[in-house]
Amino acid sequence: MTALLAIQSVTVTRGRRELIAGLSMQVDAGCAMELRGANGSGKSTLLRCIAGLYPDYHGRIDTVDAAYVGHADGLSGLLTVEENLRWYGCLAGNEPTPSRIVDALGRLQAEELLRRPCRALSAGQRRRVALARLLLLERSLWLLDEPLTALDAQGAKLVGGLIAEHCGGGGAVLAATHADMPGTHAQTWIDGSTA
Amino acid sequence: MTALLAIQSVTVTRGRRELIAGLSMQVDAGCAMELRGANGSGKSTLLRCIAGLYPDYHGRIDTVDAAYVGHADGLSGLLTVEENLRWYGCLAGNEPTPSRIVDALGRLQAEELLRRPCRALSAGQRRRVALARLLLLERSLWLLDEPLTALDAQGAKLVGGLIAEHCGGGGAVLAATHADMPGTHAQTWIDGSTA
Amino acid sequence: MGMFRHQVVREWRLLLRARADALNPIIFLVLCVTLFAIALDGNPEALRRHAAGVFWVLVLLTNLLSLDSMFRRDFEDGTLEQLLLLSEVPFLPIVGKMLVQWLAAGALVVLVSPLLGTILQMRPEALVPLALALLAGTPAVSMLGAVGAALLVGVRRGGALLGLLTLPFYIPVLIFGTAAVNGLADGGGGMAQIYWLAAMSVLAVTLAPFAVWAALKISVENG
Amino acid sequence: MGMFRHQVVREWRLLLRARADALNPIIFLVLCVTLFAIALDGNPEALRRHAAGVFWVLVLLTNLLSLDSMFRRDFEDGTLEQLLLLSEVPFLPIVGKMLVQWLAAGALVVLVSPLLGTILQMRPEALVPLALALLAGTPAVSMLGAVGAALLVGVRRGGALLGLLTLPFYIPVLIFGTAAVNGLADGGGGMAQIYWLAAMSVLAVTLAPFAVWAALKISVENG
Amino acid sequence: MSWIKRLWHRLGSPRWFYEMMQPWQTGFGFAALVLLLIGTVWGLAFAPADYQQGNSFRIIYAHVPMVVLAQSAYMMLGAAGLVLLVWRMKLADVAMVAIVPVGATVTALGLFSGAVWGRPTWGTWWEWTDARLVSTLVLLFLYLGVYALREAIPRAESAGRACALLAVVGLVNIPIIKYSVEWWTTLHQGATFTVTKMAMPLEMAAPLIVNVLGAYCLFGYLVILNMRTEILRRERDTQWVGALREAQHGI
Ligand code: HEM
Ligand SMILES: Nc1ncnc2c1ncn2[C@@H]1O[C@H](COP(=O)(O)OP(=O)(O)OP(=O)(O)O)[C@@H](O)[C@H]1O
Ligand SMILES: Nc1ncnc2c1ncn2[C@@H]1O[C@H](COP(=O)(O)OP(=O)(O)OP(=O)(O)O)[C@@H](O)[C@H]1O
Ligand SMILES: [Mg+2]
Ligand SMILES: [Mg+2]
Repeated sequence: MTALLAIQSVTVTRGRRELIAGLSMQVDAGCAMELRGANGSGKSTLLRCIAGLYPDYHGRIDTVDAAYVGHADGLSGLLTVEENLRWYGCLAGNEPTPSRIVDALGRLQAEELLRRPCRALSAGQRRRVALARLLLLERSLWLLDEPLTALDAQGAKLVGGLIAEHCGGGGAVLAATHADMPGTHAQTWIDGSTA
Repeated sequence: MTALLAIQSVTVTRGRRELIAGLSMQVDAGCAMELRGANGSGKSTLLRCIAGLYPDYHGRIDTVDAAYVGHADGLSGLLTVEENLRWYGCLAGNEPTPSRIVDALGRLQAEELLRRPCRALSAGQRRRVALARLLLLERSLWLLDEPLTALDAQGAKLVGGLIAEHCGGGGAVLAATHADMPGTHAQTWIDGSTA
Repeated sequence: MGMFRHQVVREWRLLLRARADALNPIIFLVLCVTLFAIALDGNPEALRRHAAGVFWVLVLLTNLLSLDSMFRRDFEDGTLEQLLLLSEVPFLPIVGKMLVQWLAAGALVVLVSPLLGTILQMRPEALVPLALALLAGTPAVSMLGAVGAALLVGVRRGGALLGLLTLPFYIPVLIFGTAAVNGLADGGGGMAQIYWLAAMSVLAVTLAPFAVWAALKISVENG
Repeated sequence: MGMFRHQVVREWRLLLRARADALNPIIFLVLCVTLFAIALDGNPEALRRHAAGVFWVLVLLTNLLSLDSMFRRDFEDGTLEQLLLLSEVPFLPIVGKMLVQWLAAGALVVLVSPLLGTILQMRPEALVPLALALLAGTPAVSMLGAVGAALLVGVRRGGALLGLLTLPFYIPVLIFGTAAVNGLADGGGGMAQIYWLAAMSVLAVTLAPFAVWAALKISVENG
Repeated sequence: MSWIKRLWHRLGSPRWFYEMMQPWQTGFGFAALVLLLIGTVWGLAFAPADYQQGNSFRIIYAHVPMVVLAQSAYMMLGAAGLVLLVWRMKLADVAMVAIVPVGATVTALGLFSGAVWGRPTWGTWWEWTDARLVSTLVLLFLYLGVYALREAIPRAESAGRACALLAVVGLVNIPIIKYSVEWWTTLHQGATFTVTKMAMPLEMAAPLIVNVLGAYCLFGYLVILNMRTEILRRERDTQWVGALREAQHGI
């Protein structure tokens, strides 16, 4: 088993507050890990540390290049869904064919949205598109921050399927969540209060 | 039983698309109604119609002045939680005392956040503050758009308690949601697909 | 009135909280004036002759900039829709917002205008008329601009469109303002223009809040 | 290179999609020029003498405005953090963005400069030097400004701070630019200044992308 | 007064307007053609040349109709805006959509013709000190503003009301602009050039009057045409437009 993510006694701070103290964890290929903790315990911050978007931590984080879906969806409201996804594919180095884009959206049952400007999507539709992006990026580690937000039951099930499939193919997932997620095998709890 | 909200054969459109066709429903005092439907079916849009923030509908909506919590939290990131809440109280016509603000936050176990700028809150913390605002406004009808978003299990339970209490006191709640909400009695489904 | 006081306090706090925001318009104006002084240097005589006009144009641009972001943040974080829903006395909170905008981009400009006028080589006898004209005219600038800003808040564009919308309304202010300063400094008439500016400001202050409220409603419904 | 092309296409689309956005800088510039023409009326001679300086200042202000919103939307909707994470070839997408900004606020300005120069009563023989100086100088303006914009994108402030930050870098451009136009139009020297402007632009174009990338990283980590 | 009420009620029906305006459109179009032809030929070929300006004065036959129309069109735009804001009549929105491009074009052409005329008579294309010139330019900016605002707002109803608001506020502004600019020029050293009110002999004025009337007819024609097109566009999903399409194209 190769570890796609190994965290060794990591301490994360926000200003002078210590959010996470001495956390160690590991996510192996094939593992879908839930990151759990109360509101404000530092889940989002930890995911950003791993992605390289938040630098205030000590300790060691070994990881591969990951795909990250944060609270913000990263979709330009003025571009259509297709344009957004195509651009992301190009950005990551491989321009997706139109059919690949449609396929990825189809996996989230959102293929009708293809030509809609992202500004005109509902919250759940936007989330689906953001998740469809994962399928175009071909990164083995997925970092997901509350991926089920705004998704309906059917959407949640689809995401569960995607996660299971990604892990089955040797990928790994670390997902911060409050809801019970389909498709995950393990949980890591971050201790913490609301503050 | 007085109806705090009565919708009679309302048809809601977005551009030339018909989202909701001929919906009729009623929310009486004491009733906590879930608004259910697939992603993109028009729940958020309907709530905005009721609140008076979206005008493209036909039919009749009779309602009292409502308090609305949408996808956007309505908190100014540069102001502290206390400043935000105090301002909202004043806006609605009664300046809350500091202790009332603390109480309202306390009901959501967020009183430690009092002096934190809203910009520096986690997603769930921000949601708690937005919900605490409801307690300061004294409106009998609450319109909630996915109120449980980003809340942890304990937060969801607290919200359930608030809703039950509000309805017990003669108020009413209409909440769009995908998760099972504690504290609600009834559901209305909006038919619709993802598109 | 309690509401109004609170609105003003809130806006003022917001302004101070985004620390430099309160000073933004003034800093911008100082920069512009400096750039002009540099670009036109070597010919103080010409600069002097045109200083009033240049100053008024720069005040208008400064206001455009400050107005452009006036409602944006509130729109984006959802505060604006709450404000429309919850406000007990409709126009009042808007008036508070507009007042604070004027304090930062109008009143403050009046205060520093003698200094900036001097940088622009204005004659000493033109400085009081300049302040007077600004005092009479900037409320109209703020109020009219706020209508445009409210119309455009959901539109996600830079200030250019706002400029296009407000320009026709600003031109009378520019003309009266320049004429007033030059007239008074030359010892000729000029008070008439000041009265005109003041009349426009009074008109704008009374009517603009309604237009802004209507415009904000349109923008929020559109978002 | 495919990536670069795509970045440019995306930026260009974004620009056109927010339809007027592409024309925003130009519209703004035209408005400013109009205001100046009105404010400085009655003395075409004086206007003519200063036109080059006025024009350069207005170009700088226009760029400030356009740069200010350059990264903002991408920052707010989370596109920027994705870009930093996903970009296969680091600086390339940024270069695409900067190129498009320059096209809208630099190249387009060069194209319409003869018209605007005429409005500002510039002599016909000054129009070619003006376009030349703008062509040589605006890349430096765009590139330097982009660094400032990248540093300030998370800071949620208006353009004033950006102005304060970039002003020291813009002053040489302003001085060389004005001198070049006036010198060439008078038949004296002026090419030396053009070369200087071009050298600054080349330097800025080579170095700025790195600085912008670093600045964006800082901003996103801060957000 | 019941017929007013009935008319008002009917104006709420786009279909009624579409069908009712068909003959008016034809009538205005025909009248415009005839009047403009007569006025132009008369003015260019038969009216006497000006004793000072020679033949260049003949631009008047294009210039004056256009600048007069430019202002009237804005009045109508503002009026339509007011109707939309107060009574929310959809037809007023359609009218605004129809008037703006025509008004803007006419204003631009008026500016252009004036500038072309200014070159031989005043020796300059443009003069920032002249009240009429500047206020016409501002009028153009008002039109462009209304146009750009509509373009900028995606939701059609919002766009309509926003434009109406702007147009109405602009209406208030027009006298202020005129007054400010006129006063301002008299304050500075006397305006170098002014558009003088020339007392014209009848044989010069008559073709002008004919052309002004023709221009109004052309305006009527274009606005009605635009309105009817816009109605078709907005009602494209309705049955009656479908039937119309079928009748015309057999699809
Ligand atoms: C760009 C330049 C010009 C503009 C914007 C302009 C604008 C106007 C305007 C706004 C009017 C008033 C229409 C009304 O009465 O409501 C007008 C009328 C007139 N203009 Fe011009 N004009 C321009 C150049 C000229 C020139 C060069 C001449 C001739 C020397 C001229 C001759 C006239 C005449 C004869 C009238 C109508 C008579 C009158 O109202 O007294 N215009 N123009
Ligand atoms: N600004 C907009 N312009 C045009 N269409 C929009 C806009 N916002 C939403 N829509 C469309 O309207 C429909 C209803 O959206 P709405 O946000 O009401 O859905 P919802 O039921 O709240 O969905 P979700 O569960 O995803 O939040 C969707 O199909 C969406 O694509
Ligand atoms: N920009 C910020 N500046 C300062 N403190 C912040 C900032 N963002 C978050 N915090 C604080 O850091 C802590 C952790 O925030 P984080 O967003 O990581 O929590 P979380 O576990 O994701 O919570 P949630 O379940 O609510 O999303 C919280 O206490 C929060 O108040
Ligand atoms: Mg979080
Ligand atoms: Mg929704």
